[in-house]
Amino acid sequence: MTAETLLRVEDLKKYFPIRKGVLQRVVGNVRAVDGISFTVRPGETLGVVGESGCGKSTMARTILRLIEPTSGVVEFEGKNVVTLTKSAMREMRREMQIVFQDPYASLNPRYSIGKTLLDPMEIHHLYTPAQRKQRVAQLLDKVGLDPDYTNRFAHEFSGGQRQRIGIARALTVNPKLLILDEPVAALDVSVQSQVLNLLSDLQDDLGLTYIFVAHDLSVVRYISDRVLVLYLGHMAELTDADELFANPLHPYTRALLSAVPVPDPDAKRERIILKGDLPSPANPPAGCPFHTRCPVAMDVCSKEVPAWQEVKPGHRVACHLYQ
Amino acid sequence: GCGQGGNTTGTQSAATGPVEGGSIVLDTDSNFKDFDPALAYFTTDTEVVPQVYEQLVTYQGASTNIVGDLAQSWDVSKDGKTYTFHLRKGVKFTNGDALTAQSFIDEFERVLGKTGVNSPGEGFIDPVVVGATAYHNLKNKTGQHISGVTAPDPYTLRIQLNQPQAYFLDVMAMPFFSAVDQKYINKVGNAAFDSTSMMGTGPFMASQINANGVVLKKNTGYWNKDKNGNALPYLDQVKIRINKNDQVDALNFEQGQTALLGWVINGIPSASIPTFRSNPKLKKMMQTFPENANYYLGMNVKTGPFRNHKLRLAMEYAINKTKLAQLSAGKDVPANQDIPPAIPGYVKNLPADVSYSYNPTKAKQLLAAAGYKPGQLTVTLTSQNSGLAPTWDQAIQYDLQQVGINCKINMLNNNTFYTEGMSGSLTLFIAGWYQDFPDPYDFLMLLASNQAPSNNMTWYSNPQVDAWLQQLNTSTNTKQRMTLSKEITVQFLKDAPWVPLCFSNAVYAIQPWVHGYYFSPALGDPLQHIWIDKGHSQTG
Amino acid sequence: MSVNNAGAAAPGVSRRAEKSRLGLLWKSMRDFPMVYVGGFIVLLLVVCAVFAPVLALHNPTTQFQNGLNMDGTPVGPSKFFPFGADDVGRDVYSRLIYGSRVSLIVGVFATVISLVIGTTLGLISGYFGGFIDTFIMRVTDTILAFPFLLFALALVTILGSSLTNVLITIGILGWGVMARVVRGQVLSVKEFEYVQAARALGASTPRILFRVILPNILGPIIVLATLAVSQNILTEAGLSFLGVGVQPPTPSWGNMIYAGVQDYQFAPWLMVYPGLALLLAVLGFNLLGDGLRDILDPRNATH
Amino acid sequence: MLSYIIRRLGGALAVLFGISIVTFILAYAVPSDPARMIAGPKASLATIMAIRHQLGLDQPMYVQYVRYIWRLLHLNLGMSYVYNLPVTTLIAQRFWPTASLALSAWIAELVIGIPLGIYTARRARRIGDYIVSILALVGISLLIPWLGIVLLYWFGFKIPIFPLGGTGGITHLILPALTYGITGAAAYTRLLKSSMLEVLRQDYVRTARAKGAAESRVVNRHVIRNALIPVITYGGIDVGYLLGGVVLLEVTFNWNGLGILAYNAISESDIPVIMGTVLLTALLVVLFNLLVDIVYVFVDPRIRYS
Amino acid sequence: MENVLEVKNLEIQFEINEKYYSAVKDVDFFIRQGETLGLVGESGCGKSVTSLSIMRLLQDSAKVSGSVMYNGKDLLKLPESKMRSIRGNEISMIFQEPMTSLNPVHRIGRQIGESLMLHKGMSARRARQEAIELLRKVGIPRADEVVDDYPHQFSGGMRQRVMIAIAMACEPKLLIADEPTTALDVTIQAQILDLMRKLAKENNMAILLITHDLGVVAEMCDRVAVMYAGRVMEQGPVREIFRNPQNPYTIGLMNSIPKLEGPRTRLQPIEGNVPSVRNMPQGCRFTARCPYVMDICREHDPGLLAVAENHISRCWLHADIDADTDASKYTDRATEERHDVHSHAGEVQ
Ligand SMILES: Nc1ncnc2c1ncn2[C@@H]1O[C@H](COP(=O)(O)OP(=O)(O)OP(=O)(O)O)[C@@H](O)[C@H]1O
Ligand SMILES: Nc1ncnc2c1ncn2[C@@H]1O[C@H](COP(=O)(O)OP(=O)(O)OP(=O)(O)O)[C@@H](O)[C@H]1O
Ligand SMILES: [Mg+2]
Ligand SMILES: [Mg+2]
Repeated sequence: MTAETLLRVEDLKKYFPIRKGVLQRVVGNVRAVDGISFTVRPGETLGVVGESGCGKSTMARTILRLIEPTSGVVEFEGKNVVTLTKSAMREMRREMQIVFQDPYASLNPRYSIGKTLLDPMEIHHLYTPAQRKQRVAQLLDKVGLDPDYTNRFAHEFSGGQRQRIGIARALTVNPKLLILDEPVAALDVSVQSQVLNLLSDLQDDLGLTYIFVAHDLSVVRYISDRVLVLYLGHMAELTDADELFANPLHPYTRALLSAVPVPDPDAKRERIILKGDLPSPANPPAGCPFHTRCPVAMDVCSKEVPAWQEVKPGHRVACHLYQ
Repeated sequence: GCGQGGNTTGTQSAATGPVEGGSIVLDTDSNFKDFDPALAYFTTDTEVVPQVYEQLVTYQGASTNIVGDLAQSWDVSKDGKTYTFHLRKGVKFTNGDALTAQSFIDEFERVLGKTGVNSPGEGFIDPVVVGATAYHNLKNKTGQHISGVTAPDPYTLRIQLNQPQAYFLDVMAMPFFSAVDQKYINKVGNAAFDSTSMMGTGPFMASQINANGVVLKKNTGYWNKDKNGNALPYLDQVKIRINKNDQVDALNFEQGQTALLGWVINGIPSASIPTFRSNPKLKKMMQTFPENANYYLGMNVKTGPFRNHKLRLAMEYAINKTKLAQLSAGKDVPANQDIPPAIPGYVKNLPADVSYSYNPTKAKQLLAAAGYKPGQLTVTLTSQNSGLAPTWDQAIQYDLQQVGINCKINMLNNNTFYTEGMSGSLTLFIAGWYQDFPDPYDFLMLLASNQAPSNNMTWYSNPQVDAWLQQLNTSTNTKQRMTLSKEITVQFLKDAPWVPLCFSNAVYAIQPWVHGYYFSPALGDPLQHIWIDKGHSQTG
Repeated sequence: MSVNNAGAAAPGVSRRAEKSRLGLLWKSMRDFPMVYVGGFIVLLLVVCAVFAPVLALHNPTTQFQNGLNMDGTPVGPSKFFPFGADDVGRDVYSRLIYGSRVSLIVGVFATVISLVIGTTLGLISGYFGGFIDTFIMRVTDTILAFPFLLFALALVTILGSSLTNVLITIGILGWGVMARVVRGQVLSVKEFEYVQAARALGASTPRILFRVILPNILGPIIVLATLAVSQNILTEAGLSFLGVGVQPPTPSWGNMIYAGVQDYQFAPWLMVYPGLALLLAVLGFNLLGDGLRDILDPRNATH
Repeated sequence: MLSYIIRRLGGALAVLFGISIVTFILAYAVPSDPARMIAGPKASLATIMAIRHQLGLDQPMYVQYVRYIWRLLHLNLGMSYVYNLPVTTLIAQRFWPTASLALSAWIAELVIGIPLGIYTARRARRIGDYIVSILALVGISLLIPWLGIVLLYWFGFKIPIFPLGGTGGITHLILPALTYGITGAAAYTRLLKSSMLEVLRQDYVRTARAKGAAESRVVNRHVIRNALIPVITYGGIDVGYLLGGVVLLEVTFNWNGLGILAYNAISESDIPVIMGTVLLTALLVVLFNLLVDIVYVFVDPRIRYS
Repeated sequence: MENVLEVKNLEIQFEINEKYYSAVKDVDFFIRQGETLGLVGESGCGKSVTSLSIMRLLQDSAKVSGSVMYNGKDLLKLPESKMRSIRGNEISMIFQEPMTSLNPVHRIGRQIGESLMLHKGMSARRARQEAIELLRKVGIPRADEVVDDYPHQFSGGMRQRVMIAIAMACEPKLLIADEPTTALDVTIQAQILDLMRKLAKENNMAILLITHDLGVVAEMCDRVAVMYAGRVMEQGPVREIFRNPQNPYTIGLMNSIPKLEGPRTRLQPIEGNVPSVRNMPQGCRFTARCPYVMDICREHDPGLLAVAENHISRCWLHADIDADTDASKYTDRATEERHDVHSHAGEVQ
């Protein structure tokens, strides 16, 4: 483990059991996350993209052990998070924080903003009460909210403001790693750009490391250093952001890129429209998980799982086209 | 009027003779439990059982005079220890079996536990009847007999007693000692006979028994005739409905749906009495019968504060009995002793020192004399949680508070009350006693030491009284017995283990078209003499 | 209708930020007038209970000779007995005033007991799920399937009858429904991301249960609790009726009503006045509960 | 689904077992002797002891319990101490009257409570809502014995449209059902109102309106069914209350049913009857709640048990 | 070509604490037959309430004034029963949330068939047949089987297609689509938009497409109306608006879009927030966030001004005025001009 690595995820799997019968026997699994490995360096932003339901949130939550992983290793600063005791885990949570997708659901409607921000510091016994108050004001300022708002409740804020509160809450405990689970998916463009700017400012100021989950590639492009593309719980592609957008290899990545509507009425791009819906992770197709929708599927795709290969330096992909 | 004495007759029609036919409906507010005569000891049951079963002797009309029933006549030996009953011939059970002396012997054996029946009647013949104790104690009773109960011939029944007993015939009038058909019982089985398949020689037979009530049908082969020679009973059918809400029962009566109100429900419900009184039409239908029952406030003389005689005397003066009587909607009358006025042995003129009256000042003095400062003593008054008790409890509580005694109230259900009472653990309680038969002994025996703590829940014990009671039990001399009654009464009032509270009365309402009803002194009111005007037949 | 508050916090309105929560509550009260009515009624009852000695005309336990007619029936309303006399000659009005004490205590405290038990078990059951959930729910089923009467009679017979024991009995028997409802609510609330957020922040389980989830399910709990208050007042009445309620001669509306049911035909005041008092309490608590629920529901706070 | 039902029945067995133990303990904890009840108020101690022995009451409690359960496994509920009849017979005699009484009382609650709930939801925060809601609360505040007597007095006695109490058919059922309905409807009204208000703000209600459906159709087809879940849940719980409280109806309206049987058994320490009726009630409540869970599936297709 | 819908002077007020606040005011736009009009703007600017007011689906707490002319009838003045026969029949609507806009307890087929039964008097069986047909049309495989499924058995994309099927059932003249793809991910969004385009062409149907995604607008729309804080800020052909935005708000909106191509420069959001309904500024509603703000902006609302053919914008910048002139005059002028623009716009094509 080099000092260059803050987080190392190896062969992470999360299967949700499907139970049936009198005895509640497990008859199958929803393979939400099925063997994901990557590393994150301090100070970098790893973007994670993929269709809805492909396991992004599950991956994020499993890394934080909000859901217990089925198997795999999550190493944070050299410590395996998966095997920590409950109290050690609570301690560890200070280091790794999460910002949720839904700005409406992730704030407790009964808490004032002040309480929302004070709570984590109380939990971890950080600072004196006076310092905490001060810090709340600082943090609100930092995320661009008027410190006067401390006595207000979540429902009094707009989506963008709520998302900022969510970010401020994650920052209260001075984490090193921030996992952002689709933090802008619910926001409109103008607010979205406010939040994205805020995030990169914070990264510059505080030296944070981000894992940025999204399904919108244009958003990911703005914030990420490297991008991981997931499909049906599997890794499809992982490379530098610029490389990915300039030179997408995986057919799925290409489809994804082409599907993003371009705000230019004259842009006539060829759109790859995928057939059908995402297959169910409870019953994933044999072979390459993408072959059922893949426009360039070959015979081998339905039989063999493509290997995870480094096709170019720093550009990995799982696709038979490149085997 | 089970277990309730009385001598007032019901309405009689002078103009026309009794009309035959028709049927009536009656309401009762409690469930029937058991119609086995050996077991029936519960008010509702003992009202029904005598309509179907008959005994050797019974009371004449509404009087306390014993007359023959299934026994046409009887002889008593000089020493008063042997009774020979000559049975009526040709009497048949409703299934056609003939009545013989064996029908009674079978029942005696049943009462003494022959078929596993645990009869409450057992105590009335054991140990009085010769051989009863021995028979009762036998493990295996098959082929065994009670030596004192024999049948020299099929129509003669001889009963021998260990000692004379003045009220033995009263005992024989109790439904426990009815004639039963053992063959029939064996056929239907003991359990079924107990509860659903009664069968006797009486004026009625059961045509339907279920959770909603009982339908009694005329026994067309009934032996008895009225004084004009007409066949009894007059009615074709009596339907008895179990209706728990006595207020609704009252409304049913007002609507003319039932013939009597009060039968088996202890009179018109007190909540309805004011309504009846204020309605002239209904008021005319009301009749009051003394119930031959007392209520008393018992004090535990063995443990607790009431060991103190002065305190007990204070209690005698502290209670405002007039108010208690008033609270019963005026049904009851204040009591000054154990025996109700209609029972022989009632003491008309009590000596002044034991005729206690409400006198709070005196009570306070006595309380001080007993060594208690006002407010220093706290007692717990236990009562059952039914009927008037909650009201009386509070009236008594208030009276005691007025003289400086704090009182807590503890209301228990009937069974818990008696379980606790009979273990002798109650300090102060309201209890009552309904007569079994119109004899002073039935009331005074409550004071015997050997009854403590089960019937004598105060643990009262006075050797002198015990001796007198023994004499009262065995003496056959009426005059001597009356003297003994008085002596016991006076002594007991002096010792003051009780505060006699009230004697109770039953207030009934009878439809004007119902005739021939009377309130029986000790048994269920016989329905066989009732007849109704034409056009009033009820089917419910 | 979801209210979009995108612009709610524009700088122009920040002066409202200083307003205290109490102020907000007060403001909400203006939007929910029924809560006023409810609150006023409850306050009135509390005043009755506290100032009973001042408000009553007579000692509530004095049995007046002139309270009963010759035939033993109670006398009706008059100057001396504004609401008539009861079956042993006490002043119904004064008893009514004093009765508010027991009724309020039973209504409120028994509810609190079942609230505490039911809420705790419901929270635990809903949050942890699995075996714990199954177990607690089976116990709840047992409580719910158990005939109340038997339980109450037995319990009070064993414990003896006193106000405390009545409280305990009613409280212990009342938690089943609470647990069920709370569990159902927890099941839906625990899926919200703010619960996960609290976990991600390292909050301990009790903290999540009582400080995160609980405040968010208060609405239905409050409504249930206020309904329970009135039900418990009635239950106390039922127990009094069976002789296992509060000690006589202490008045409670319950025992007054039940005593009056019997005599309703000739002394309607015995039951009508305490019945009205009860109705008032039921209305008061329920209106207050409904109002509080509405106020606490963030969706209703349109500012 | 079937396996779910089987599992739930397993749970029901556990519940019944628990209830049987608690009931047994409680029945014994009450200081009241069944033998005394049987022997009558004037029996001698010896007789009482004999009875105790005969009934096995002199055995330690756990022995009695085990015996009871053993007999229960053979579907033998024992003999009533008081009535000398098999408990099964006593229950069988009273089951249908009580079942029909309870069922009609329950239906009355629904028939009164649900329309009022719909009404108050549609008129929320308007005068009609306030009036009906307050009336419903007035209903809660009325006592069954009192309301029962009043109804009997007016509609059975003064204006004799209905029979003056007693077991019987439809006409006998109307007044008791009405009594229970009036006193119990408020819970349904309130519950339905709040859940309907919740549903009314759902997007799919707007969708229905956007299709051009009339308001009544929107409410009847799209709102009520969705709002019914909490009402059904309460309905299940309410059956428990109802079976526990049916004694009041029975006493008031002169129905000699299971409620009275159970109530008397308690005061008479008739343990086999107590056990029998409590277990039967519990079984019914558990079954009803199971039924409720099954009904969910039909009301809301999202709910699936496996 | 004819105007299917003409909205004039639309004002929507909400009652909050017994006071009325205008959430939407002076909104004018029109849609021609077969045309797609995009209605864009930030979250909370009044897009949804505008569309709902056209359908008359707003709650009682809202007061709507102005006129909504549809085929010569003012929908706002129509009796409810007439309005019902238009809803779902001639004008249909697709809502923002596919997950919650379907009734969870009714079968898909029933929900699609409902409007057919309501408006076309079809029997339940015919309606079901028709529903299967519609499901096929919106590209759902195994339509004859899934017609009896419940919404929860469908994925988000499928549900949104069902919503479209419901809206298309009676072959409406006008489809109002309120953010039909916001909740979906891009690949599904692409499918849905494709489908809508196809169906509109087939039926010569006009679409009012509400969204805040300018990418979607660029792909789908013929013309665009940009809303801000309850007002239309700019309106014109889609190419005009994208190539040559005139209103400072539109410009800001365009700038804040993250792009898929080109250098990754810092985004340029519009600072600040939309004012709340209760605190609308007196003059131009964009003043607080406008980089070009002038004094007059704070005092008076500019009104819509023509900036090019078919292209109008609400901004004082277009009004060549001195700050010291009498503002009311200009307001009048602005109003006149607006009417000009309108009639002018009506003549084109
Ligand atoms: N608790 C759970 N039990 C069973 N299956 C689950 C559970 N949580 C998630 N899943 C399944 O796992 C898969 C991945 O879900 P996840 O929420 O991680 O997707 P996602 O990529 O975050 O999607 P979105 O973009 O919609 O947020 C989905 O098919 C989902 O249905
Ligand atoms: N019932 C209501 N009562 C009060 N204000 C309301 C109501 N409905 C909407 N509003 C207000 O009207 C304004 C416009 O809301 P609307 O829902 O039309 O926005 P939108 O443009 O559709 O936003 P989004 O993109 O988030 O859907 C908002 O400020 C909102 O707060
Ligand atoms: Mg997700
Ligand atoms: Mg909207």
